[in-house]
Amino acid sequence: MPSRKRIKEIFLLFVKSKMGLAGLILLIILASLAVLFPVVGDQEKINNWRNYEYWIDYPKKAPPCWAQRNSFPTQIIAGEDTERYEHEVFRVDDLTVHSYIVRFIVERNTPASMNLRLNVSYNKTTYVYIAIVRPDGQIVNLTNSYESPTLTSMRTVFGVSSSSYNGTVYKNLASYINNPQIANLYISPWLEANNIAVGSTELSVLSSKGSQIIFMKLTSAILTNPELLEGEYKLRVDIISRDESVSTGFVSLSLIGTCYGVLGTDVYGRDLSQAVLYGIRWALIIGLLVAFVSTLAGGLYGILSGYYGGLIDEILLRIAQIIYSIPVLPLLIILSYMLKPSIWNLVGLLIAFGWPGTALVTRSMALQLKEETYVEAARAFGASHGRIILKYILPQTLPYLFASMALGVPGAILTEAAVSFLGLGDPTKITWGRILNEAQASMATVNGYWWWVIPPGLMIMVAGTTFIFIGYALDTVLNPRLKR
Amino acid sequence: MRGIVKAVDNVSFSLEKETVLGIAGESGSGKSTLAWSIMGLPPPPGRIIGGRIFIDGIDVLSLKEEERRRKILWQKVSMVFQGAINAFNPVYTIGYQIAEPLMLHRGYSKKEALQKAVELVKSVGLNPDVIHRYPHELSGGMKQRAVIAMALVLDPPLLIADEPTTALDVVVQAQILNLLKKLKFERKLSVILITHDLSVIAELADYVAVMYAGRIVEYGPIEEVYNNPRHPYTQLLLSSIPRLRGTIDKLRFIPGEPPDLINPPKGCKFHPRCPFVFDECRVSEPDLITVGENHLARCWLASKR
Amino acid sequence: MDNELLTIMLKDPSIILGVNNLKVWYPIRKGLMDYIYRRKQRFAKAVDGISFAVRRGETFCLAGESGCGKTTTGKSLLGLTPITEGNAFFRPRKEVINELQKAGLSTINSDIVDIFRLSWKGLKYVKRDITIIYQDPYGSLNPSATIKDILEEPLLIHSLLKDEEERKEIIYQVLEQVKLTPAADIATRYPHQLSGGQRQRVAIARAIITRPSLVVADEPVSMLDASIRAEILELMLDLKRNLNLTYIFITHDLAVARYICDRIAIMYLGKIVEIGDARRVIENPMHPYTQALVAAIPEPEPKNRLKLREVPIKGEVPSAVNIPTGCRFHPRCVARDKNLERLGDICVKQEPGLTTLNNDERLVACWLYRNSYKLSPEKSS
Amino acid sequence: MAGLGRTLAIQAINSLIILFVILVIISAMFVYLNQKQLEAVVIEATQMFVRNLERNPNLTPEQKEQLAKAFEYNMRVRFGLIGSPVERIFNLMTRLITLDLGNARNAYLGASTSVKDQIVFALKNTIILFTTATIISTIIGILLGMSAARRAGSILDKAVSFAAILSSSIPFWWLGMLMLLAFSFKLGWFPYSAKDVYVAVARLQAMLQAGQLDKLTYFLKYLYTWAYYMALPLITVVILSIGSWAYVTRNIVLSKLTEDFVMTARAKGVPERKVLYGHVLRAASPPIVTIIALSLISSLGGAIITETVFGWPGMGLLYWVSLLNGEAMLLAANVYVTVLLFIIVVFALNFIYAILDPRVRTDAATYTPR
Repeated sequence: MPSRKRIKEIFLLFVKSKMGLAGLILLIILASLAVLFPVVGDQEKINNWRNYEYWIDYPKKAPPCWAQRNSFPTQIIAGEDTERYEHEVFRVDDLTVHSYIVRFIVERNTPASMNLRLNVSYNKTTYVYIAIVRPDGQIVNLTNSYESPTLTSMRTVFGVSSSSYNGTVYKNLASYINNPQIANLYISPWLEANNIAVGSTELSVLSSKGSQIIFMKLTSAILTNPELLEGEYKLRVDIISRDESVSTGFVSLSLIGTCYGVLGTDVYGRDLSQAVLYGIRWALIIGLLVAFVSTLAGGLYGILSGYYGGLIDEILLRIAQIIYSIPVLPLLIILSYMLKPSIWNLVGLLIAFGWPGTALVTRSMALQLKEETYVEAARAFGASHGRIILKYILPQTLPYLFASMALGVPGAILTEAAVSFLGLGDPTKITWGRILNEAQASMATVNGYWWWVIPPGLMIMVAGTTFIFIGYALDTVLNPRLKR
Repeated sequence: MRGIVKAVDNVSFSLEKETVLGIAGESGSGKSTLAWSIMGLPPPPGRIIGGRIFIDGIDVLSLKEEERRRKILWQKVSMVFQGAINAFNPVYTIGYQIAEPLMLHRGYSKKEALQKAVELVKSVGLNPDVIHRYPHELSGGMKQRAVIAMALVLDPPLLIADEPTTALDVVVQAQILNLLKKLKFERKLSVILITHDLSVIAELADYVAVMYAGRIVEYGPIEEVYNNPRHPYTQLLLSSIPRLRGTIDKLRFIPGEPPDLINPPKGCKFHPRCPFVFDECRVSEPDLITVGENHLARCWLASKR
Repeated sequence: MDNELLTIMLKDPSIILGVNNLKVWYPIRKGLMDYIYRRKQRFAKAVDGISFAVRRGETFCLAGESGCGKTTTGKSLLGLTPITEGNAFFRPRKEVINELQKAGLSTINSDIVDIFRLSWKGLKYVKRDITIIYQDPYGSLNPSATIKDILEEPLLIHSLLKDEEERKEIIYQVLEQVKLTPAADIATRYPHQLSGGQRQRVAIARAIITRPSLVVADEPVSMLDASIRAEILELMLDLKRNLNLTYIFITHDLAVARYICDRIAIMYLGKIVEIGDARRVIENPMHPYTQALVAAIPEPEPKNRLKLREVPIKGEVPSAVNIPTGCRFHPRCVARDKNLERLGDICVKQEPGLTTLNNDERLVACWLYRNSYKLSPEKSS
Repeated sequence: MAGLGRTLAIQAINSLIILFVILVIISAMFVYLNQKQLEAVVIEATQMFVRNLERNPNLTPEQKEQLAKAFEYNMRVRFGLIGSPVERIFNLMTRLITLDLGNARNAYLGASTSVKDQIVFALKNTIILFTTATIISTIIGILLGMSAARRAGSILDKAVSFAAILSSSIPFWWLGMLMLLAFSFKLGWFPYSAKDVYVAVARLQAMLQAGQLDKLTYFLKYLYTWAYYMALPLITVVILSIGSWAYVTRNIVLSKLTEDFVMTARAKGVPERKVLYGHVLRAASPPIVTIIALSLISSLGGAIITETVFGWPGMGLLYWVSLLNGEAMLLAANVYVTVLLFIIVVFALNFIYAILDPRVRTDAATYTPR
């Protein structure tokens, strides 16, 4: 049995090899990220991963902020930020008006989207007036203004009943503005009032980019070669009601940026960095569990088969060989398709097909070892089979088993990723394969969403390499045959 | 554990035509390294750091690698290897491997070369059909004969036989030694026979060099050395061999362990194990001293006499 | 047969081991085609019916070329290879007999056991009394254990000494017995830190640590250099004298056999062809095979180089699967060719038994000597 | 040569057993798990048929009922829903073997809706891609491995080892995505979708028929078109395969380099190049083939999925498509054919191994007592 001194010796040798040290450091990093996810990551985001509502205020398909120059950072002005908006109640004729003016700064780029949320409660006909007040003093109406013959109803903008409503209303203002009708009704009159002619081609630009044009400098080239007008903007929202007891509350205005966080977002606006980080957990769980169980099972199987030999060995060997020659991935595809897609099913299948490799090697090792003179000598001196297996065969195969355990991890991670990539993964678990599956389904490659593609794959690679490093280093340190 | 091993150190000898020189020494004495170095191919990572080798008048080490390959290797000196089991490439037929040098150095066609191989194979007492066989199909004795045939294919004047009979059974060993003896007379070969077994040397060699720790410690005509050994090492070695005939004397042996070649002892390398050691032995190493006609010994005792 | 050897043994308490008609046949794996053609199971007959007896205190030698079955015979005595047929009657030392009886295992005449009929447990007790030394000093010691661990192993297996200090003491004592000093230093080393000769001495120490009465030495010196070989042989002779050991000495080297052995059995293809006093057999071999074997051995005699060595044998050793009919040596026998008229085809047709010669104690299995048979053949030496 | 025949026979039997085991697994899974779904399909189809029958005024109700029953029975036969589970498994197995699997709901690219046609079409394209890739990566890999072994410890050697480590932990299909991002999206050198090769080739054909192209130009353009569309998937597979080829070659050649016969060859005056490529590589080739066969088993699946990314119209893309459309039969057939392809490849490699290694070819497994 290797003494404590020898274990320490092995450890020192292991750390001395560059591969071993690199592998160990990477493993420590990966493992601590996996364990400490609640600290370093955002558990709430992971919990809400499949709750698409949760992600409304996040930019969609946004690249990471470090990769985009002149990006508009997401700003969320919430009801609590009372210093960032003003609330006023006044009456105009028989109408009660709740007026909000929300201030925000636009610099470097226009917001990709603006989400407005308000609490409203009324029992009589209610209208809404929305306008943007620009730093240059220009006012861009986004609904009918007080001057126009009719006011815009709540239904038109928020899609709720105009006669009575009690609750939160929500509007994505950007998609509201990017609309031919709105462009025609409000934006183009504004431009024309400033002597900018809007023909039918310009109108089509407006109807797709109106939400950005309103943040541009008012020049004659505003439509062809727009230039950002930086400064403090104000969003004015008036709730105009026939109901005197109308009550309102400002919930939030989210000015959604053109970039997000460290790793950007996906098509639902989800924070990819969290998913990539969280993926470490599953990769480690799958990889280690599969490698550990299948190596252990395979090792025992191989040792018993090789040591006992004869007919038992013949049969066990055939079984292992057949399973070993089965191409796993195609079979996994069909099995995952038909079984309930669950990560534990997949782990089970990977183990079921993963053990024979180790078994075949340990078998031949056992076969060779039991022929070693010193093993025969132990038998000659009366050692029992159990003693020989435990004291002579097993310790000699342990180095190989450790190495093969480490080397088995990448295979499991890769296979899980492939199965998930094909969309057969566990839908409730966030794995790197699944992120890539969603990327492929959203044609990330065609659209150039590189931030969605590169990090998960890179993580697969890093995780794989970590264990291969460890495996190779273990192999060289523990296997005297390679040391030579 | 790193260091420089002087596997062969300061070895000089000459070999006349048609004679056999036996080089004897126990494991680790540098015999095999010497054999390969004579061909200019010291086993890696070893290097020849000094000395000269003349074969048939050609200064081997002064030649460029390519020249040596074309002029010396197998043409002037060929080799019968230790562990003939692995001397053949498992994926080629015996015939091809015997014939290969002919195609390479003499420009024979494959057919001609194989024909020559058949002749050779017959001359070493093998059935001609072995040329179509693969190494794994031959027994140890047959393989050893095939290796000898391969060594003779270019009719070299010098043959190095490195442990040619180790790992063979006694009967086969006797047959192979007979074959070598026959070939030596028929082909007028010069042979360097390297082995740990003094009995095998006695079967073949005219001269013998006894090596210890990378050096020749005794050299001379075989009768002289065997009947009148002058170096204590040779004396002890000869009296440690059990005999088949005559009285059964108590065997003598050399106490202690062979020297560590990374840190060899000072003075005479044999002094820590020598029963006749005295002060001088511990201080400086003796040269080879002439102790008889053609008979040299590296021992202070020899010079005293 | 069975009882004849046993009867002799019962009468003669100096016999420590009697091997009777031992056969070790290995079945050849049948291939697909063999099953299709329903071919009979074939065997490699490594040992094919040998009998011999060993006296307490002697060195009994099994000699022959590789593949003759000498090692298999040795190993079968330790239950290391499954035997096909035969008995091995062994007289263990008192304590072992006591242990066996305590464990309720039966013995013959309360001092003999048949090794081949023992249960695993019984065999384990006997293994305290029969030990083995292997040929390869590099392979026979566990490379990842220290010398102390290696020597402790038999003690632990047989739970001989409960106290670690006691075990240590005995280990040091044995190491000193095999002249490995300083023992305390050697004990902490690993095998790769020792020279070949030192390792072989460790192997010998392991073989004597349970104080056995019979040691099977399987070519213990054939991988060693000449000077070390002599040292080990001397050590073994010393130990034999001091510890009252009996050796079964397996070797291919008749010169070594002549030096160390009292009696010798020459084996060829699984059979004993000649058996007798070691010196006389080697100096005056009777069986044609023994003659060839002796003739083939080189000696450090410079005159030998001047003449070809006459080895009266032809061909190569046949495989143990295809053993020739009749006398298994006949296809290679030069003596038969010379005496073909007298012998006729008896060598091809009938296998000769071991028979005592008129003028000698030794037994030879050869038709050449059929005219000189004694009338009462087959006395197991 | 008896040895070779025997080795191959054993190998063939092994392959058949593996195929059988996989067929049993697939079929059994189908019979047990997919039954309800198929049952529902049959009932729906029968109801549809009955509704159509109702509109036919020429039939008596008895006839209608009979026809409906016959229809349902036929459907059940088609979906393998007749008989005991064992029979069903067996039926499905025979249908899988013969690829008699009816029609898929959607057509696949150039092929008809017949499952068999689709599989054959996909198989052809997969073979084109992977044969080319294997040939290229074998040659480069072996040359690289040899150079690495010759200069063990050099920068090249370390690079080969490192590349092998990296490539065994990079999914083929992910590298494919990267290639697309770099060479199609960013640089615009190559097309996104390789399946458009058929459109491009059809256009060429039309031009040829219209007399706008002479035959030679057509042929050159034809080759160019294939190369253009195949380039990215090919490069991806080659890049990730070279590493393992080179590494395996390096290790085995390195171990062979220390063997005695290499020294023999050198002593015989064989030039170093011939020693390496004639003796060492030749002797190393059987184990190289074996190890490559083993590594193929584990990597080919991932490689095939690469097709998905590039839209190369082979088996990999068919996986994606059949999973997307929920075509279980198509999926099963695809799995079966992929496995078949694997087994044939491995069998072929074993055949090559047996030819390369005289010890197998001549079978000298004789008993040698020790």
